[in-house]
Amino acid sequence: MKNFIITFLILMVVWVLLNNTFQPDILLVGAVIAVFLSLFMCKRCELFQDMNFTPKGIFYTIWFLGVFMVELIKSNLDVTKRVLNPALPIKPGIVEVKTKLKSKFARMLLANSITLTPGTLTVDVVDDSFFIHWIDVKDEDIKSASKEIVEKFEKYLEVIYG
Amino acid sequence: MEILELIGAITTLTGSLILLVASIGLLRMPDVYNRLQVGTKATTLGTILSLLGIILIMPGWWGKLVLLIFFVMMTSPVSSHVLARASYFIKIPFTDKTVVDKLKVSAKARKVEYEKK
Amino acid sequence: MVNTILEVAVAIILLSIGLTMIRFVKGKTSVDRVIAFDMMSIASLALIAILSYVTQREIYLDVAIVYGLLGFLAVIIIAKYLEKSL
Amino acid sequence: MKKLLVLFILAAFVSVLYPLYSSFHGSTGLTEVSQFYASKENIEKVNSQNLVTAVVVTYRGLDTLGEVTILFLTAAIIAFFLKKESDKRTLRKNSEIFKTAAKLLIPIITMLGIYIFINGHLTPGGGFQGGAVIASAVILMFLAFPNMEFSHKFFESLESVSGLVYVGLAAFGAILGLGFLDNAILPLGKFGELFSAGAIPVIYSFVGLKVGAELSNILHKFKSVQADN
Repeated sequence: MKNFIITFLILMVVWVLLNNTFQPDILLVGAVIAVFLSLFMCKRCELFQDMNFTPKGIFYTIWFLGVFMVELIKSNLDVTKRVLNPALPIKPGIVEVKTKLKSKFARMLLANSITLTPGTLTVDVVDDSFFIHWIDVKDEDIKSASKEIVEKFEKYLEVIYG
Repeated sequence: MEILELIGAITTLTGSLILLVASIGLLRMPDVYNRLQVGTKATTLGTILSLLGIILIMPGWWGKLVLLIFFVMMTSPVSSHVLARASYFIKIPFTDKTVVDKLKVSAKARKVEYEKK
Repeated sequence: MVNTILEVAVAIILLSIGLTMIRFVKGKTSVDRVIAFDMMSIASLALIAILSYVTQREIYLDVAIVYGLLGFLAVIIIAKYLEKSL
Repeated sequence: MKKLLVLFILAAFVSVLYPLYSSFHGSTGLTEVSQFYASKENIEKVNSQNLVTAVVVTYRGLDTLGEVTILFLTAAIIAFFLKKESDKRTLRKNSEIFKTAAKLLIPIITMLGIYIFINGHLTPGGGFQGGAVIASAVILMFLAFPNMEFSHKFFESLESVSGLVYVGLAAFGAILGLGFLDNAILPLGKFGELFSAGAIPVIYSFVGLKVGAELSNILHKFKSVQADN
């Protein structure tokens, strides 16, 4: 039921964004289509099962977006610095990090955030270990690498997705 | 109104400069994985900034542009992750500067799983 | 004023697409070529958005969305083809 | 010797084709047919903002019918020649991240396809394009979940039903005495809104559904054939 409602809401938002209007007849058409689509697609999906719909969860979602944007800009400054430096200062390697997150959606968000933040790229995901290509390896140890890469996002995602 | 348009135009210009940095990085980086790093991050932010600039210039079009930004933010990391995973699987070599490869020594990851029908 | 800045931006994006093209031709491995293709298609999204402002036609944004979708699908398909598990 | 022969053949082609090229003058005015489509009273008769759609669906809707028939034949032929035997193939497991992203993206892409064919009379696009976008959502599904059972029975019936409704609507116009595929069987509405241009959005929706279902069936057939090799 929760999945159905969230899928419906997402589809309605997409419909409104595409049509860029709030006229009631268009909204009605969109609602009918969205109900059918979410019934058809969401028979047994569990994508949004663990989402917390509390004020705290919503607040943390917005905060997470803010942190993410800041990291994205930082990562681009980092990339620019490395690319334009004639010496090309890189020290790449693949490190292993651990995550506590169980929800699939949260893990996808975590992997995408890691890919878009300074110097890291998710190469593979096996159970609770993420294998990360790091452009400038500071620490090979699992614990300290996790602290460096994962924790800044994990603490928000943990609240939002339980 | 004028000021907003000017800010938008400058945002778009910044985005295009970041795209330029991305292409320079693509030329300079030594191996596939480093190129993917530069390619994903810089193109994503560059495109997002260009689209944000257009939103500021033409506020009436925000719907589709916001959808486009969401789409780029969702798909670009996923596609580069799939590419990186594929290129590790087919053993594309690392550059000599690489210091560590935990994926090789990890027993969990070495077992390649197949889908069976 | 705005249009001049946008023209400069378009020129810079075109330059970056040209530089990407060098990597596309040089390649070395096929994955390099795919990365270059991905970058070009994402950069063209920005280009289409600017074009739709310059010509004042909102409908080009639909084209941009569908183009982005096709680029994503193409990269995924080629990646799966390269690892021989299509 | 071989190169000379190629050059000679090319020269022959040029000498044949050049007169055609040199005698071609781009038409300066509208031809008789285009004048009919572009004339003011005919636009008002159809009341659709996108003139091209009005021409394609109302005046030249027969072409779309032909295309849909061709597509159906293609699907039938592929199904006939490429029969499914048994599945004996190993696939590498997809990354979990990609699967989750696909789950999120598939409904959104389908919504985009539906938006494209419903708004066919206002924006570029229309039934075929929207159907192709829906089929690309199906491609994404096949890529992410190769083992998911695909209810091609459902898609086949969807395709037949929407094809039937398309032809039925077209014939309905003829029964009312307005002409085959006339869009005036539904109220024309206000120019430039979603509910305008009579039956064009409805017809386009069914064309879109039909094309999407048809392409999905083709993809399904390809997938099951590929599994054999």
